[in-house]
Amino acid sequence: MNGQSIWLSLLRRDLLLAARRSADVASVIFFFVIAASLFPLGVGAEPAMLRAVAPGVLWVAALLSTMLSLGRLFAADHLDGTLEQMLLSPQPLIMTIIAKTLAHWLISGLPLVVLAPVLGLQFDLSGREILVLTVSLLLGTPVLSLIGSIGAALTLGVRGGGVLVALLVLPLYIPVLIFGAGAVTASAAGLGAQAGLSLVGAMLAVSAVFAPYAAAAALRIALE
Amino acid sequence: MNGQSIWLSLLRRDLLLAARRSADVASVIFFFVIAASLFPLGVGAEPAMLRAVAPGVLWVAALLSTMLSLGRLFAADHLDGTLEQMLLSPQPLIMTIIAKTLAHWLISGLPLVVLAPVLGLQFDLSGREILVLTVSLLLGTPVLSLIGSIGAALTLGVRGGGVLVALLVLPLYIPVLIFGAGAVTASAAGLGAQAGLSLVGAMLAVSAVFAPYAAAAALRIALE
Amino acid sequence: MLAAHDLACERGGRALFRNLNFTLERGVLLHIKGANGSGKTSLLRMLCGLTPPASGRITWDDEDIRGLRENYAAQITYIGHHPAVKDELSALENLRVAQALAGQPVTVAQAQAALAAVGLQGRANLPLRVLSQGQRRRVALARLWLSHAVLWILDEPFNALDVEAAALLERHIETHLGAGGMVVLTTHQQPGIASQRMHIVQLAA
Amino acid sequence: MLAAHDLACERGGRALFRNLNFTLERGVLLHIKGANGSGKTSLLRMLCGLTPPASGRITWDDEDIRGLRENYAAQITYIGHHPAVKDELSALENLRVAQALAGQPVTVAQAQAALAAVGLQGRANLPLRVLSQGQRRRVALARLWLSHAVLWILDEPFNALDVEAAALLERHIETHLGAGGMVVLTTHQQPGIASQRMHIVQLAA
Amino acid sequence: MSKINWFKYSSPPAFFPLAGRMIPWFSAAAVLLIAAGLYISFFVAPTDFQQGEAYRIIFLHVPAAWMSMFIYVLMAGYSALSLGFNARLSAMMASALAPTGALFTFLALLTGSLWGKPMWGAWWVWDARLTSELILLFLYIGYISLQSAIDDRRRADRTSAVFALVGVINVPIIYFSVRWWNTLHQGATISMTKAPAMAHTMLLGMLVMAVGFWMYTIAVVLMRVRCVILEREREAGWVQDMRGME
Ligand code: HEM
Ligand SMILES: Nc1ncnc2c1ncn2[C@@H]1O[C@H](COP(=O)(O)OP(=O)(O)OP(=O)(O)O)[C@@H](O)[C@H]1O
Ligand SMILES: Nc1ncnc2c1ncn2[C@@H]1O[C@H](COP(=O)(O)OP(=O)(O)OP(=O)(O)O)[C@@H](O)[C@H]1O
Ligand SMILES: [Mg+2]
Ligand SMILES: [Mg+2]
Repeated sequence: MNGQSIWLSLLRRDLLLAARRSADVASVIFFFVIAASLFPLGVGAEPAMLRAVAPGVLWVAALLSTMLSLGRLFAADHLDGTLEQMLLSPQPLIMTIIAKTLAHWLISGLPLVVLAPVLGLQFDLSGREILVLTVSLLLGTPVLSLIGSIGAALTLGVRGGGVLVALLVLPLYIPVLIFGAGAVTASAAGLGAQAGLSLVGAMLAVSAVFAPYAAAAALRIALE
Repeated sequence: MNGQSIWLSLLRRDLLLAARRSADVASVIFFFVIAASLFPLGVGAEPAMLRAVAPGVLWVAALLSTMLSLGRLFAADHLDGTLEQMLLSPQPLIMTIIAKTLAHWLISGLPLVVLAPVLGLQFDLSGREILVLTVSLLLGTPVLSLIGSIGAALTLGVRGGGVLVALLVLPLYIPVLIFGAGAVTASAAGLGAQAGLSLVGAMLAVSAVFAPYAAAAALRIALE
Repeated sequence: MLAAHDLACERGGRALFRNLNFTLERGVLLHIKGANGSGKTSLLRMLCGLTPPASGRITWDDEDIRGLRENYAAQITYIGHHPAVKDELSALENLRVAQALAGQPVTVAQAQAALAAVGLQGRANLPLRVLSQGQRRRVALARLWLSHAVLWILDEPFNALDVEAAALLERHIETHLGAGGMVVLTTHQQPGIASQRMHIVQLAA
Repeated sequence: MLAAHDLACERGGRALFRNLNFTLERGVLLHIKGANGSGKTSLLRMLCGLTPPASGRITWDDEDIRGLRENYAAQITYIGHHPAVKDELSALENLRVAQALAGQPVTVAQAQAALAAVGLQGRANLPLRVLSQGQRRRVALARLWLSHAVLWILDEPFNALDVEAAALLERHIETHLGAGGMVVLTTHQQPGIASQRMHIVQLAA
Repeated sequence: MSKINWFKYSSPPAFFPLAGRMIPWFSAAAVLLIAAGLYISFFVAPTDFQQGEAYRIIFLHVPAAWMSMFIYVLMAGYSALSLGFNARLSAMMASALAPTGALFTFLALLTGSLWGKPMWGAWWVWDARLTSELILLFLYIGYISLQSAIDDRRRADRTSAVFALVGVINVPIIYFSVRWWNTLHQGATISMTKAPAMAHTMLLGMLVMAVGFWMYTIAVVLMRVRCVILEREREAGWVQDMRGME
């Protein structure tokens, strides 16, 4: 059986698992919505201010909820020994990682992108800002998953990996946050959003090329 | 051996575990700091606006990080069978729960209270606001732990408890958030903070009395 | 004295067993036999009072254990499939914590002795994370060397133990029986216990 | 042909074994014996290529397995302490996923047949969460009824299995050996395999 | 810099004594240069017409900030070596560099915020450079705690090496942050291309301090590596022999 169909079945399996643990997946999305919606409650609801903070709030919420879901990327499979089986599967490890990262994005990144416009409306952003916001998330969330995969692999089975993942991943997330949110604020201020968006796009390209290799290396080391 | 010293040793054990999983604990605190610190980056750093959103941001951050740590309250002990041993221990279950909830607050609530002033400085709040903020958290975070214990117990072993915990717990958290953050904003606006604070205090009293019983009942059911 | 009256167990709508009756006097071991999935673990959990039986009663000295709660709990030591040990804690700490929880706190020296008894000298201070499967099991079983409980309830205690450790455990169980203790256990091996001390309950698969 | 040359294993600074040499031809079972903590599991993980040996080489048909990677992986089926099954998935799904991962996808019918072979008829569609310890183990082992791999590496496969299931597995292993397969396993019981087919490696504790 | 020697002496037994011999020299150089730097910065350099005396912090701040970044890059370099050729010594060097790097990062943050109070009227502002420097501190801490979190030496080295390599991307972010975002913080006033925009004495002071810091770093790192070597090669024959000699 050729590697490709292993790859597909792996992807399918991750999605199936997600479907079974639907509540578990929902919790990430739910967290995103909560985090975003609580702010107006805490901050007090002046439309002007809300509109000003909206992009930042939504992006931060997206970033945090992705960071939370990273635990699920490898840890569960590590505990019950499935990860060993994956290393023993006759397909290059890097393919495995790409499949799992893609699945992770489909499960915990894409939904955020889909939800963003709705939340944008809550903060009454203009149609144009909402568009930019969605695009920036569409480009940005995959980067979060890709970088996240490295962090998750590095801290696999390490005492209290949680904080370490955050420590490693965050510095790399922040530029995405700044440019992503920046793009929206810029377009709100009437400046073009292209600059920010294209930078996020560039990060996507770079991380898509390098992250899987780093993650693969980290994973091999972790399972020695 | 009398119940009380079981109670103490249980508390000591939870703290010891936390010390061993220090990074795991740190991650909650770290999350609090991150969540609070990312905002200025996303939102853009005008002092005026920051000062205005600070109380909300900090309270929401505290609320979210507590919600995250709820998973640790019973789940781990459930998986490895320790919880069964606790039900079999010759002390009333309610004592067990009080011990664990207290430990939970000491581990993931108290640190937030301690850190709040520092973060308050970052958002340059006035001394008075910082004081009110700290007090409101001091009164509020135990409520979060107490209410949380019910949610955690109810959703124990339920597939994807995560989202359920959130769903169950959140409605009860929101008032705490509103009054807690409200108190700070009020004192910032020169109005007295007493009203808000005393309301939060009342919630603390009520939940301290009733939450453990609810949690105990939930736990028995969960383990049948 | 432990007794089961017309016990029945249901799981997911299927009846695993019904009308199960037995009594267990002091000094006797009850070996619960049955194929995989016949309901042994479920039965043990009932005997601990963790799961209420679908029907029937379990009595301790003729009182329903439901009523006794903590008082009954103080009489038993249950060691299940899950060893109930924490990876982060050392063998020593795990043991002391478990005993404290059971209301029978022990000194470091006592705990050390128990660990030595199960052949973990020199491992006492390693975090459990690094111990082998059998060693983890031994840590869990070490509680039996410290327990004051009359009734031991053991779910497949011989799993993952090497021959020597298994023999050790058998000897220890016999001493417990000799001292008037009671044991309920499940295992797929043939426990090496003097047969006159051993009663058998067979669950139909 | 699998061969170990002067293998050494270290854990936490302590040497578990060194200068371990053996070769395994087709049709032979290698029974790795040793007390708890003697390094059996560690050795099996080395043979799978998961852990690099502290020193020494492992060769497959005279090539170092480090170099072979995926090609070697395609030759072996490893079933470790952890059953590598998911609680959320049904027995059937677990089996099919595992096989797909191993690069040997199977149809529903084939998977059903394998599950029936290990005595799980009628359980195939239950989520693994609700299965008993032994039944979970059987699901993991069912892979052996589907695997095309030459070399089986099994870590205490008889754990938690009832007598009947154990016998079943022994028969199946013998058929595999008969067909020119190889098996490396650890167990604390005495596997019921014709002794001329069985070589033994004893690890000093 | 005795960088070349790392390769010639890249086996611990050969390196250990060499390091021992080099330490005194670097320590001495460090003391002298830092003293000189401080002298220049506090007595020679003229008072700044707009910033007054406060600006003198720059003589600590900037070199510290430079070191914080240089050291990280160096650490990543050694990590790459240790992964590539799994050279034991490189791994040790990398782990020995981390604490010093963290120290300088902290120093840059401290001096920076001390300076910030008079200049910007705030201890801390949410400025890209400040934030990314803070993150650099996180990275150092992360690296150190990752190493201490893993018991198995080999795995600890290799894992933290990957960590360091991935994290190195933060350095350009720090450096160019001032260019990418219009920030409160100064842009680079020293650049390879255009003539330095600041007074020559200031520049001199900073450079002397920077070199002094380098000497200090090398000295401290060598000491640390010697300890690490002893601790890790406890069992090795040559260590035993050396013990014998002492
Ligand atoms: C905590 C606050 C601060 C941090 C983390 C910080 C960080 C840095 C860093 C990383 C550099 C080196 C980058 C480079 O060489 O271009 C640097 C250089 C510099 N910083 Fe800061 N800084 C802080 C506060 C300040 C303040 C308040 C001032 C003065 C208003 C200041 C003035 C400078 C100057 C003049 C340079 C030299 C730039 C160059 O020559 O390239 N910094 N700082
Ligand atoms: N929700 C459910 N639906 C269907 N069957 C269930 C459900 N929950 C449990 N079961 C069945 O109940 C039985 C559980 O029995 P138990 O775990 O006590 O077995 P056991 O005798 O301990 O087996 P083993 O020897 O493998 O440990 C299993 O056959 C399992 O399939
Ligand atoms: N970090 C460590 N420090 C000290 N000892 C360790 C460390 N990691 C592993 N060990 C030891 O290495 C051994 C692990 O061996 P392994 O798990 O292969 O045993 P095993 O032969 O499979 O035993 P079992 O029969 O119980 O499964 C154990 O003795 C364990 O104590
Ligand atoms: Mg069972
Ligand atoms: Mg083993």
